[in-house]
Amino acid sequence: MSAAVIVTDLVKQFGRFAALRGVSTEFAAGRLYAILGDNGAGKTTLLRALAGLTPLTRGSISMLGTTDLRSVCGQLGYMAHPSLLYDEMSGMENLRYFARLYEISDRGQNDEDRCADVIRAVKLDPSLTRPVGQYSQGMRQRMSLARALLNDPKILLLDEPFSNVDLRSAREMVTLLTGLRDAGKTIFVVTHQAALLEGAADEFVWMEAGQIVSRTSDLAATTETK
Amino acid sequence: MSAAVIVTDLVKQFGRFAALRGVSTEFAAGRLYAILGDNGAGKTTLLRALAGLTPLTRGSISMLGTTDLRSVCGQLGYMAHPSLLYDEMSGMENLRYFARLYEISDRGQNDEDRCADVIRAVKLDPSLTRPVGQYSQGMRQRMSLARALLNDPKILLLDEPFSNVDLRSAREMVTLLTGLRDAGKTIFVVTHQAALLEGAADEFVWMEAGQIVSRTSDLAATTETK
Amino acid sequence: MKRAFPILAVLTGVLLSYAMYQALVVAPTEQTMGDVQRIFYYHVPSAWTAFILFAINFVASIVYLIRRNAKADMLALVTAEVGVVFCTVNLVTGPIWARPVWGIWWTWDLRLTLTLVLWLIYVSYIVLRRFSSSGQTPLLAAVLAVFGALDVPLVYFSIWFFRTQHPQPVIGGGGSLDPRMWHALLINWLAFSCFGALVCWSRYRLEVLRRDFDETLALEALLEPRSSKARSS
Amino acid sequence: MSSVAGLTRATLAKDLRLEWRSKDAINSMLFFSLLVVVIFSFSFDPTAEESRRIAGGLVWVAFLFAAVVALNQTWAREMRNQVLDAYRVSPAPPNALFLAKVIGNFIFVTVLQALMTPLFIVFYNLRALGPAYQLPIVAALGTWALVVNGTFFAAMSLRTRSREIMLPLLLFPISIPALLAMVEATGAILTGEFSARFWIVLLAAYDVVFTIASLFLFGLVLQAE
Amino acid sequence: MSSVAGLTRATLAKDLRLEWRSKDAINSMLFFSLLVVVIFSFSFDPTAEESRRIAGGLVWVAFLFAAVVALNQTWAREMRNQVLDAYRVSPAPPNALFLAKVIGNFIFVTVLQALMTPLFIVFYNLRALGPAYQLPIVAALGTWALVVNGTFFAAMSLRTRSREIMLPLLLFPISIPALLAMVEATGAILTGEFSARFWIVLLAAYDVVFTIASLFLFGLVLQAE
Ligand code: HEM
Ligand SMILES: Nc1ncnc2c1ncn2[C@@H]1O[C@H](COP(=O)(O)OP(=O)(O)OP(=O)(O)O)[C@@H](O)[C@H]1O
Ligand SMILES: Nc1ncnc2c1ncn2[C@@H]1O[C@H](COP(=O)(O)OP(=O)(O)OP(=O)(O)O)[C@@H](O)[C@H]1O
Ligand SMILES: [Mg+2]
Ligand SMILES: [Mg+2]
Repeated sequence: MSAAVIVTDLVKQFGRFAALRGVSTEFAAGRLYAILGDNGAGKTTLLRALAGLTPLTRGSISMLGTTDLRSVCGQLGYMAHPSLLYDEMSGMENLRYFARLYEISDRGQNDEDRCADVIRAVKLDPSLTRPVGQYSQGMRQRMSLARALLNDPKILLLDEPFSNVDLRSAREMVTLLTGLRDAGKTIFVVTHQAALLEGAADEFVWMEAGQIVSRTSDLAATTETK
Repeated sequence: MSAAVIVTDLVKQFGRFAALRGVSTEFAAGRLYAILGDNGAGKTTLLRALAGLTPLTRGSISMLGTTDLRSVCGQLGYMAHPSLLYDEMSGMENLRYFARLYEISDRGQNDEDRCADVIRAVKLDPSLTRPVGQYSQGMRQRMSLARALLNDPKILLLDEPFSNVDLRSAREMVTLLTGLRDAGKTIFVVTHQAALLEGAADEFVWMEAGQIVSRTSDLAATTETK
Repeated sequence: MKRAFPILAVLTGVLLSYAMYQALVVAPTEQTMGDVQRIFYYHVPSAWTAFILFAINFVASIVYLIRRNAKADMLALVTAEVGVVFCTVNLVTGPIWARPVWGIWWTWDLRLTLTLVLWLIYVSYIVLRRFSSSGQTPLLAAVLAVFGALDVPLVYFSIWFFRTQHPQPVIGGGGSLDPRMWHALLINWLAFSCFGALVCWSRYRLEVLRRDFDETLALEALLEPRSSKARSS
Repeated sequence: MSSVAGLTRATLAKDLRLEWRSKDAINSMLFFSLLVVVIFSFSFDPTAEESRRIAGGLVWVAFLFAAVVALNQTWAREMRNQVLDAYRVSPAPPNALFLAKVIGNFIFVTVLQALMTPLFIVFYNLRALGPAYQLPIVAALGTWALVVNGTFFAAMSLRTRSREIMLPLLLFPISIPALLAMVEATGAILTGEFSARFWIVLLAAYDVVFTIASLFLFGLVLQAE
Repeated sequence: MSSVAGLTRATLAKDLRLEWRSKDAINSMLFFSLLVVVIFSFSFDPTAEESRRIAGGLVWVAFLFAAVVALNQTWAREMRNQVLDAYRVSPAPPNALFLAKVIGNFIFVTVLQALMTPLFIVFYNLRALGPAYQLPIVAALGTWALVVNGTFFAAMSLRTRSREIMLPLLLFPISIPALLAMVEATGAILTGEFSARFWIVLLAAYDVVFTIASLFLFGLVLQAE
């Protein structure tokens, strides 16, 4: 199995505070990683670094075999705490715009269809005309996931996709994610609801104070040590 | 046991869409209610109506024996999806300002001490000088809870306090809440992580499509029916 | 290198005093303007020094944009700050001179306007650096420096038409200057340049120290044992 | 009432703290004033007789610009993270919030005026031929008029769901008397040709009327959603 | 290259749609410039000769300030919910975003000018004595100059504290030559006393230089965090 993401000696400082303190590790392709850890452990910072959104203080990231993250960002899906959606437009309008950014129609699929497909995949209704700003929190969260899935990315970076989502839908999301994983995607899920991913995630990565402290495929084992 | 909150025939319409469709019920004082339901069920809308933040289309709310919500709003604590905090100020500075709004020092306790106390109660450090905008998501969530607790309210309205909070801290929060309940507060917690409140909540209130569909004190029973 | 700094300091001190002697005593008194004209020996060298410093700022900014070299950034910062100081000296001595000679404090003349605009651009550069909340202040500053430098020729052409009251350039302008005045001017310029270099150097060292200090603090945080958790930091 | 005063002070202190974390802020305001004056003198040759004649208008355009820059960000800070909701659920009176915002903006604009006026005087070679002591009075009354209305309508346009293009057009006629009074009073004082008394009284009346009206209505605007 | 054009169009369409729904920018610009026109017309009792001489300055100061008010809001929409991050992780070229914003602002300011020009003509009784066909050229070139730099610096001031006041601080010094050229060219055309040719060439040069520089450097500013 080849490594999809290789991270070496990642350090990220905000002024005098170091949010990442030397993270070095490898992530294999086609697996589902759950990233766990206390509040402020640096999970979001790590994800933003992988997405190429934050300049590093030190260290390097190699993704899909290249260190030039700009060149592979079309292969990346990123979902953050904020929705990354325009509050004043409806879900479809939002996705249609992002579809243009990823030039999806050039890949042979019709924009309109693709957008409707992903919206349906997250169990929302593509014909909803309400602007996203008027969605409930959980609906917004799902639309945000739809946006991340839009370009059919090889690597998915999801920051707490299940927060504010009801339990049943969260389970459906997990099914969706395992399906994607089985289709060969590499998926990173930051979450505090580790139990949801039990049995679904291939590996649980624990972070603490800006470092990765353990990696294991057995959730039960780690929760004990915690 | 007296009713802390009486709600009659609550209807809230956004344009043509009704988010609350006739909610009539009573909530007793000194109990901890978990409000559950799918995304878009109307939980947030209900909470905002109780906080007096949203004008009703129809129906009335009586709280602590009065229908003039303005007169009891000093007795209310409200925590929302967004943090309701100034990103540019530190946690202490934020709370100090809100303490002034509630005129806490007139009640005999020193502002400074009270703020430090609530911050410690949510397991943050009062001496943290970083502005709230630079907190991690979970830290911000806790600071937001601290703000809601600041005025030692009789009625607490919490919208998804556990989302983005790590499991251990969430458990600590639950302990904090049950402590408050035992001290006589009435607490409403909207959440999707019902399991956290198992054993702690006195009643589980299920909402669906703008209505309350069931109330039970046994979580297991309802999840079955779901 | 450590030795060079005191040597430069002493040299500057000597040069400055000698230059002052030249300017105030040796140089002949101008016939029409009288002793006021002696401000010339501060007015012109300060302008030239400022121009040189701004030019260095531009080059350093370009280097930073290409190489992302922290030293280039510090050099740009320092030259902009010190350049603004010298530019201010020129902008203050000018009106002081103008008032007795022309009877007005200020006029919208080519050279005056150009200097003022330059000053404005580099002050805005400093303000940007102060107010930046980004971790990449150097980058933003370098970009602004490039914009400022591109603007200068355009400003020059846009005020080309302005009626000019200001004396023509000494160098290449065909003006004839008494050799003793020339001498005093050049000595003063040399002294000012040394002084500028000296201030830049100290400021540079200060900046290096400041950054080292920040880095040490962060490094200590890195070495901190894991048990002292981030959640309480 | 004492509670309104106290809360106004607390809110004002908070706003000022957010605004002036450092003395950099004052420096940047000084620089801003200088820039505005320089821009004006590039656009209107100050030595020209005509431009001296409209100096009263010029000065107020500059002040108006400063006020708009300030007003634009007044409520933005309260909308981020919906902090305004936190104020709305608290027992604090709405007017304390309104007064704090008005006073904050008033201070901001007044500081800018204090910085800009000497610059204008130098660049445009202005000299009051009438009673100069009236100038600060006109400036204060005029600024208050601008700022009260501006703050109120800025709040209103935040809350109304559909920000119709009509709103500013409705606001517009309301501000005209104040503008007229400011400009005429300034002109009167600068030229000394006629008395500014009438205009000052008009401005004062305008201030009183609109301050009271705003204080009465602001609660409604704030609670509307 | 075709991809830049396509994406620019998509982004522009999105911006125009959103602006059409909220009318934020055009509203505040319109309001502000109306105030300016009124203030000037109060303070100003123009004989045609005089007004023609300073009209260039009046018009462009009004437009410059109105543009600053609008430009301050350009990026606000992209910052809410951090949508800008969504653009940054996408493979879309930064320049498409920049161009879309510039063109959008250009359209807003041009619409504003189209609305305001008749007002100015009526209020100040203007008539061009020089070649009037040059006026639209000057307006277009001048607006582009304001808007290119304004959009760029607005993006830069996103990364600063007190961003509303930051934009004029960065924009004004750099745009002095453009402003001077606009004012002088307009004055030249209105009075017919001298040719505007030189100023138009200067403006064109300014536009070319800064458009190219912005396109080169915008990527850096966007990726800076
Ligand atoms: C009022 C503000 C003034 C400003 C901002 C100003 C600015 C400058 C600048 C920037 C230079 C160097 C430019 C160059 O070398 O091309 C300069 C040089 C000079 N200035 Fe001024 N000046 C002012 C007033 C005056 C006055 C009142 C006089 C005397 C009548 C004067 C006499 C000179 C002379 C003789 C030079 C050297 C000529 C040259 O090399 O260009 N300046 N000034
Ligand atoms: N822009 C910033 N400036 C300063 N400090 C920051 C900034 N962003 C994050 N931090 C700090 O870095 C640390 C890690 O933050 P991060 O958001 O990565 O945590 P996290 O693991 O995602 O936590 P959570 O589970 O609460 O979301 C925190 O202590 C936070 O305060
Ligand atoms: N301002 C609004 N305008 C129009 N519709 C709205 C508005 N606010 C909420 N709604 C709609 O009302 C319904 C209920 O929303 P609400 O936020 O109360 O749901 P919720 O139960 O809190 O869901 P979640 O668990 O996802 O937060 C949703 O369908 C939502 O789209
Ligand atoms: Mg996080
Ligand atoms: Mg909700």
